[in-house]
Amino acid sequence: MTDPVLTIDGLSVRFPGATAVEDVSLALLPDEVLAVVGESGSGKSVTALAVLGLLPPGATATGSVAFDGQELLGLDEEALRRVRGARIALVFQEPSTALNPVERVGWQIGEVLRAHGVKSRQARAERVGELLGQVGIPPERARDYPHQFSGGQKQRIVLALALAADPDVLIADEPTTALDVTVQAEILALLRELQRGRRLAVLLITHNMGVVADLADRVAVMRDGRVLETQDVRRLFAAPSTEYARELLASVPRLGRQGRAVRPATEAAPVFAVDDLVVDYPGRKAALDRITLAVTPGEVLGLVGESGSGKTTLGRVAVGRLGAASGTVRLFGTDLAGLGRRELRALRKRIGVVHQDPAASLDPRRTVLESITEPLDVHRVGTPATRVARAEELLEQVALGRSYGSRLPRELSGGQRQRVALARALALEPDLLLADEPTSALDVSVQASVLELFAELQEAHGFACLFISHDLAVVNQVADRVAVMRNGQLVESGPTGEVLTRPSSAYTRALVDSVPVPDPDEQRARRLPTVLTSLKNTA
Amino acid sequence: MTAYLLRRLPSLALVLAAASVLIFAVIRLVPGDPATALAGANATPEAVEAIRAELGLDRPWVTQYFAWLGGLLTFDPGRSYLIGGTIGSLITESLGNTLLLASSSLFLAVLTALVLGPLWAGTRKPWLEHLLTGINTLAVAVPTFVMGVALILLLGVLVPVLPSGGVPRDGLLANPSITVQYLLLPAVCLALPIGAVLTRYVAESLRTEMAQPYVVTALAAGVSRRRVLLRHALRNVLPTSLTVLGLQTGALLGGAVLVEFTFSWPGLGLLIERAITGRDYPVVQVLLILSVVVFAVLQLLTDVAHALLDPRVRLGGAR
Amino acid sequence: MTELKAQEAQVKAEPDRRPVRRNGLTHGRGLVGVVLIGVIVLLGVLAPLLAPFSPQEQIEGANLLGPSGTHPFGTDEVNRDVFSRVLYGIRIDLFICLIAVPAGALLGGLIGLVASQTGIADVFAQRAFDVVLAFPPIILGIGIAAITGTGVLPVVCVVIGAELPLFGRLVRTATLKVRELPYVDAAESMGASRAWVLRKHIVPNILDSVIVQLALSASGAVFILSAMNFLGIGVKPPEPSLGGVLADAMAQLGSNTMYAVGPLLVIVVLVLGFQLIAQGLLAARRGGAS
Amino acid sequence: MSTALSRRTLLSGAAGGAVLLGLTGCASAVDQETSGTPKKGGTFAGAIGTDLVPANFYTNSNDGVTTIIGLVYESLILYPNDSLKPQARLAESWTISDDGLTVTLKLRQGVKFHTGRAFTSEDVKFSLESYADPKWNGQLKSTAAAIAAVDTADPNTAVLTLKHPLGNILDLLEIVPIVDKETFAGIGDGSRYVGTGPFKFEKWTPNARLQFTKNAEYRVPDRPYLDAVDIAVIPDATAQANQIRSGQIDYAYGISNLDIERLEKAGDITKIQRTGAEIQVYVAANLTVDGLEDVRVRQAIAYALDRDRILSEVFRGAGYTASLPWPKTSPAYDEELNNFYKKDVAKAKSLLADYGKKVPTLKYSYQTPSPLFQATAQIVQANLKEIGIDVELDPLDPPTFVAQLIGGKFPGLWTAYHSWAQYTPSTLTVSAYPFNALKNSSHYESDTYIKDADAAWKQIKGDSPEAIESYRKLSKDLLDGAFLLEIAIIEGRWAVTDRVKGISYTKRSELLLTDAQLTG
Repeated sequence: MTDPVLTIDGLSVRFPGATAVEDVSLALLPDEVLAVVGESGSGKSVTALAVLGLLPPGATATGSVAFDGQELLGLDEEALRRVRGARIALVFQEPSTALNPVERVGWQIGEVLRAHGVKSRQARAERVGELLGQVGIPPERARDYPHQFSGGQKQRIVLALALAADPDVLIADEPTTALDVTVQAEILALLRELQRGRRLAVLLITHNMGVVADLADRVAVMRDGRVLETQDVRRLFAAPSTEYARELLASVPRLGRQGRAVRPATEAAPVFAVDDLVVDYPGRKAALDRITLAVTPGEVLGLVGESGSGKTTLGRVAVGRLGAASGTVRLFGTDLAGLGRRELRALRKRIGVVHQDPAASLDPRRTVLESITEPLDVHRVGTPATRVARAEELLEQVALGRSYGSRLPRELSGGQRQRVALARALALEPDLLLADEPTSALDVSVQASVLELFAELQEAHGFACLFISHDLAVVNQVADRVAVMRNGQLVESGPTGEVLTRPSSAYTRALVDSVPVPDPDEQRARRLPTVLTSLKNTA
Repeated sequence: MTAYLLRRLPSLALVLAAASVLIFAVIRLVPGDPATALAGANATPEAVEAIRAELGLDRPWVTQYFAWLGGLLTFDPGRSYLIGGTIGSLITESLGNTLLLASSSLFLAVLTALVLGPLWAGTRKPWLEHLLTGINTLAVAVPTFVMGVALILLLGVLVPVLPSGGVPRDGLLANPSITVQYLLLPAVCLALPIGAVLTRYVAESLRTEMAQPYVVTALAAGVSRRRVLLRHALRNVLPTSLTVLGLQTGALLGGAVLVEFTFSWPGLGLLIERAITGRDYPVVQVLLILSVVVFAVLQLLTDVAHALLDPRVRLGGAR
Repeated sequence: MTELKAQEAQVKAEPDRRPVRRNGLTHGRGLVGVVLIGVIVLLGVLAPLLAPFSPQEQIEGANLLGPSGTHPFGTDEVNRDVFSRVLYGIRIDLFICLIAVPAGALLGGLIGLVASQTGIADVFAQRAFDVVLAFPPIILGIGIAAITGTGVLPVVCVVIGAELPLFGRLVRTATLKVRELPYVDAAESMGASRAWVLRKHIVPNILDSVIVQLALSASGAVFILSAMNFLGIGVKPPEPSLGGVLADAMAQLGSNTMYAVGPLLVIVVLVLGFQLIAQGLLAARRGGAS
Repeated sequence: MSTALSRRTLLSGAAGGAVLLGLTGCASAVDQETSGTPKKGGTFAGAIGTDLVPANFYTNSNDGVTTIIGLVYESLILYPNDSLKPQARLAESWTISDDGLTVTLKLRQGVKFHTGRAFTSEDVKFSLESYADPKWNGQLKSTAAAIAAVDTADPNTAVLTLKHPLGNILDLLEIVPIVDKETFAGIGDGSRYVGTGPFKFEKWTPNARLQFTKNAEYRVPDRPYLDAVDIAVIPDATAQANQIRSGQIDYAYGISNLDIERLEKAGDITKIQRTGAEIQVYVAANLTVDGLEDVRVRQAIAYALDRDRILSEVFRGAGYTASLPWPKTSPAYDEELNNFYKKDVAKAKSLLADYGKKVPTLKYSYQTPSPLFQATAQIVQANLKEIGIDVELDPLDPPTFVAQLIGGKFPGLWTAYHSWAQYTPSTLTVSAYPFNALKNSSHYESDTYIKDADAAWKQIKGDSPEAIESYRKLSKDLLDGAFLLEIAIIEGRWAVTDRVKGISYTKRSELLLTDAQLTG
C-alpha cells in the first residue's frame, strides 16, 4: 500500500469552553476520495479548517497533521500559506458567498496564481482561461462578476480557483449541499472528472449519504468530534460496524422505497383549490403561471421543485398572504378574492403553518408555552387556563413534555424547535397544515424523527397538508400525492408512487435521476450519462 | 444608473422645496429683524423704519419669498444686509476657509481610517487592540468643542507651540508652513470624531468581511492574510464606508460651526452664527439652503459612488 | 430519539430572559461606563452635600483665585466657587438628558412605528427626517434659541429635534426588519392582527436596539446640550451648566486653568460613559445573537 | 501633506510666526521718542474684535467703522481728548452768530480727497445732509436735521443756517466725517471709502481684515509715517491676546482688561486708556413694570448697587464709579452729585419698607455674548438679593435686545452701555435713546425733565455759566427720576506693543495713526 499524502493523527481542536474535535486520526491516500460524514456539530468542518491552519482566533489545535511528511500544525503563517492552494486546497459549501462579490472572477483566480508565484499578468490571464475551460466555463467570462453566474457555475469557478495552483489534495466541504439536485449531479460529475484527471486525493466532507455513495472510496463516520469508524464505502453501506452509522443510514429517506400506504382519493370538496391561478411579482415574469391544483381533506400533497419553481409562492397564496392576478383561489370552499381582513382571519384560524427555519420561526423572546398558546390567544379560544392546558397537552403530543413550556427557543435544539412549531401549528386543530420545507434545516436523523412524528400526528388528527419540499425522498415518504413545479408552472401531478417511479414528464425524470441513491453500487450504475441525457431532453 | 438618478431627483427637489419654505418661514418667526439688528443700541424707531423700507422688509412675505427664490435660481442671492457686499462674494470668501478646514479634516479622517482601520481589524495583539479601542472610544465620544478647548489649553496656553485660533495675517495661501500651524488644531479637532467613527466602521466591517467564506476561500488558496485584508476585504468595505463617510460629511457641517467658533476660524460656521445673531436674512437663508443642498447632494453622490463601486448594483442583478 | 439526548447537554437549564441588558452592563466596557456615569450621577445628586459653597454664592474678595484647598477648581470672575458650580452643573445637564432623550425616543419611536405601517406616512416621515437631519443640530440650536430666547427650553427642543429622526429611523428599519422574520410571518399566517403583531412581537424585539440607541443618544445629548450652553444659548446664568462654566472659563484660561479643566473632565466622562454603556450593550446583543 | 509635516517645517514656521512669544516684547525697550528723528515706514498690524458693518457707517457702533473713520476720514473740527475746546481740522475757523442761528465755517484750502478731487463747501453740505438721513441712524441726526440750509456760494466757506440755536452744533461738526459725494455709494456696501485722511482705504475682506495704505498727498507734510495699516478682525479676545504677545500684531482692540493687566505685568505690552472717549455702564428700569413704577424702589436699587466691586472686578478699574453720566472731562461733571448714590443696604431697605409692598421678581435683560455684561448682571443680581429683590436674568441676542430697547419693551431691568456723555451734555439728552426726554426706553415722563433737557439743548454756547447751570438742573432731574442708574464711567483700553509710538484717538474711540511710528 502507498503512503498517505495527508495524515491526521490524534488531532484535537478546542474552543474556549468547548472541544470541537477530539483525537481524530485519518489518513488520506493519493488518488483516493475519503468521505467524512456526520451530522452538524460532529466536527468535520473544523477538522478541515484545522488542516489548513485556518481555525478562528481562540481555537487551539493539538496532535499532528502531516502532509507528505511535513508537519503542518504549528507552522508559521508564511510556510502555511505556501502549502495552502499549492499542496492542499479547499472548496466550500456555499458557492454564492465563496467568491468575492465585488471582484471579477478571473481576477480572483489570478490572485491565487499570483500568490503562488505567477508574476506575469499575461501568464495569469492565460492560465485563468485554461482553468475556466477545464471546469466548463467559457474563458471569456473571466471578466464577469460572481453575481452574473448561476449557483452551479459559481461552484465550478470555486473549483477552478481551488485547483489553480495545482494542489495534490482537495478538501471539499459540503460542495453540493446548497445546490439543486440537478445541478448537484453536474458538479459531482465534474468533481469526479477532475479527481480522475488530476489524480487528486480528495477529502470529501458531507452529510449526504447519496453523495458519499456516488464519490467516495472510503468513508469515515464522525460524531461529536470523534471518528467512530473508517470503512471501505461498500462495506459501510452493506454492514456498518457501529450502531450510530447503522442508525444514520437507516434515517436516510430513499426514493424507490414505498413511503406510506396510499389512501383512497376522497370525493369530498377540497380544503384548498386553485384554478388557473396566475401570480405576478412586480417587474418580473409570472411567479405562478396558470396553476390548477387541489388538496382534499385528510390528504398530504407534496409540492416539489427546485429553487425558483414557485412552490413557496403557492404556499403564501394558500394562507391568503398573496393575491391572485387571475384565476381563483378557494380555501375551505370560500373564494379568497375580495375577502375582508376579518373574514380572512377567520379562515386562517383553520390553517396551521410550519416554516422552514425552526430557529427563526419562533419569537426569541417568548417561551415555548407562550409561542404555542399564541394562536389560541389571537383567536381568543377558551380562557387563559384552558389555553395553557391545551398547550401542555400539545407539548406531550410532540414528545417534548410540559417541562419545556418555560424554555426560550434558543435553549432548544433545532429538532425541538420544529416540534414546538408543529405544536403551535396544531393548536387550533386546523383542517389544513402548510409545511414549507419543514425538515430541510435539520440533520438526517432529526429529520427522520420529525417526519415520523408528522406522520403520527397526521394520522391522529387527520388534517390535510400542503407539504413543500425540494427533497424528493422526503416527499416520497410523507405525501399521498405529488405535484412537481418548475419555473412557476405545474409540470405534473399524481399519486406519489406513480409520479416518482414512472414520471410522465422529462423534467420529473431528470429530477428523479439526479437524486443520488445512498447505495454505492446502484448509484455508480445509474449515474451519468443517464442524467445528462434526461436533462438535455428538458432543455 | 441614469434611471436611478432620475428616480431620485423628484424627491430631492421636494426636500429642497420644503426646506426652502421652512427656512424662509422660520427665519421670519425670529423676533427682532435685520433693521433692529442694523440700527444698534442707540437707534430711534424712525431710523429702524427707514432701514426696514430700505431693505424691502415692508413688502409682503410671499413677494419676498418668490423674489428670494428667483434670486437663488438665477444664482444671484442678493446682498447681505449686515455685512454688505454680495452674498456670492461673502460666501466664496468664507467657503474657501471652510473648504480648506473641511477637506484637511476629511483627508486626515480618511487617512486615519485607512491606516488604523485595517490595523485594528488585522491585529492579533490584544494590547494593541485594547489601545486602539480605547483611543477610538475617546475620540468618538469627546465633543469637538471640548477637544478644542483641551487642545487650546494644552498646546496654546500651557505649552504654547501652536496658535490657539485665527488665521494667518497674510491669508491662507501666502505661507503654507504657517497656514499648516494655524490649520493643525482645528483640523485635528474636526477630523477626530469623523476619523474615529470611520475607523471603527472600517475595522468592524473588515472583521465581518474577514469571517466571510470568500476570505476563507482566498486564504485557503494561499493568498496571504495581509493581501486578503488590504485588497480583497478592504475593497468590499469601501462602498458602504463611503456611505458612512457621506453621512459624516453631513455632520462635518455641524462640527465646523463649533470648531470655527472655538478657534475663531473665519469660515461658513462663523458666518452663519454671525448672520443669525444679526438677523441677516439673505445670508442665513442662503447658508441654510446651501447646507441642505450640500447634505442632500452628498447623500446622492455617496449613493451613486456606492453604486459605482459595487458591481452588483452597477451591472444589475442579472442571474 | 438520539438527538434529544445529544442536545440536552448543550441546553442551559435556567432561562435567562434579559440577557442583553444584564450582560452588557456587568462586564468590561459596559461596566466601566456604568461606573463612570454612576460616579457623575452621584456627584450630581449629592451636590448639596458635597459642594463646599452654594453655586451662586459670590464670595467676597475671591476673584479668579487659582485652585486651593478651599476652592479645588478655584473661583470664577464673579467670585463663585467653580467646584460647586461644576457639581451643580451636572444636575442641570443630567436633568435635560433625562427629559429630552426619552421624549425624543418616544416621539421618534412612535413616528417610526406609524411610518413602518403605512406607505404614505412612511414617505412623509422619511422626507421630514431628511430635512431635519440636513440641519446640523448646533445650527438648529442657534436658530431655535433666536426664536425662543435662551434657556432650558431651546436646549430641550434641540436635543429632541436631533434625537427624533434617529429614533424614528431606527424604529422604522428595525420594525421592517423584524416584520420580515418568519416568526412574524407565522403570527400573521395564524390570523394575528397588526396590533397584535406590533404589541407582542415587534415592540419587544426592537427594544434592545432602542435601548442601545438610548445610551448613544444620551451621549449625543450631553454633547449637544453642553455645546449649546458653551455657545451661550442654553441655561441662563447664574444657573451653572457644564458647557456654560466651560464657556466662562474660556476667557480666563490664562488666570485659572482648573476653571476650564473641571467642567471639561466631567463632560468627557459623561459622554464617554454613555458611549461605553452603548458599546457594552451592543457587544452583549451581538454575543447573544450568535 | 498634513501628515507628512516634518519637524523642520513646523519649527521654521514657528520661527516665522507663532512661537516668537515674548521675544519682541523683551527686545524693544528702547525709548524711541528721545532719539529725535521719527522712524518712517512699516506696516502697522492690528486687530479689532468686531467687523465693519457698512450700514452702520454713521453710528459709531463698531470697531470696523471707527477704525475706517479714524484713518480715512476727517471732520471739520476736532476736540482734544480732555476738553470740549474745538481745534481746527478741515475747518480753519468757525463763528457762531450771537442769535445762535448762523454758523460760518472757513474751510482749509488745498485739501484733496483720495480721488484727487479738491475739498469744497459742497462736500460739507453733502456730508451733513447724508448724516441727517434717518436710514443711516446717525446719533446726532436730530441736531443735523435742525440745520435749515447750508450756503455753499463760496467753495471755501460753508454757512449753516439753523432752525433754532443748537448748544451742541460743534459736537455735530466734530462728529460728522467729510465724505466724498462721488463715491458715497461705496460706503453702503463696503466697497469704497474715500476721505481726506492720512490713509487710503485699500480693501475690506469681510470677517477677516481691513487694509489701508499711506496717503502720500496728505495735507500735513511728512505725515503719516507709516506706509500701510493692516487690521485683522479677530473676534476672540484670547486669540488677540496671544497674537499681540507673540508680536504678530502691535495693536489690539478687544482684549479683556484682565488680559491687558497680565500682559502689561509680563512686560509684553502697554495699555492706552481712552480718557475722554468714555462709555457708561448702567442699570435702567422699565417704569411700566409692576414694582418699578415707584421711584423708591428704583432708588433702593440705586443704593443697592456695589459699584466699586463691578468697576474693580469686572472692568478691572478702567474708569470710575458714577451716579450721573457725565465724565470728569465734561462741563456738567460735579463730584458731589456724581457720588450721590453709594452702596447703602440699610437705606435701600428702608426705601423698600416705605414702598411697603413686596417687589415682584424682576426680569433683568442684557445683551449676549458679553462676559462683561454677564458678570455685571450677576453681581447686580446678588446686590439686589441682599435688599430682598429677586431678579431673573434674561440674556438676549443683540437684535432682540435692540428691538426691546427701541420699543421700550424690556420686561423689567436692563443693563447696557451708553455713550455721548463725553460731548456737550445736551447731546446726550436729545439723542441717546435711553435718555431721550420725550420718549425713552424707560417710559419715564416728566415735564420738568423735558423742559430742562430742551433748555440745555438750546444754549448757544455749550460751556457758558448759564449752560452749566442748566446741566446741573438736568443732573438733579436724572438723580430724582432714577430711571437710569449709572454704575460706572468706563475708559476703554487698547493694548499696543512697546515698539508703537504716537497712537491717539478721538472722543469716539476712532483710531488715529497720523503720528504713529513703528520703532524697533
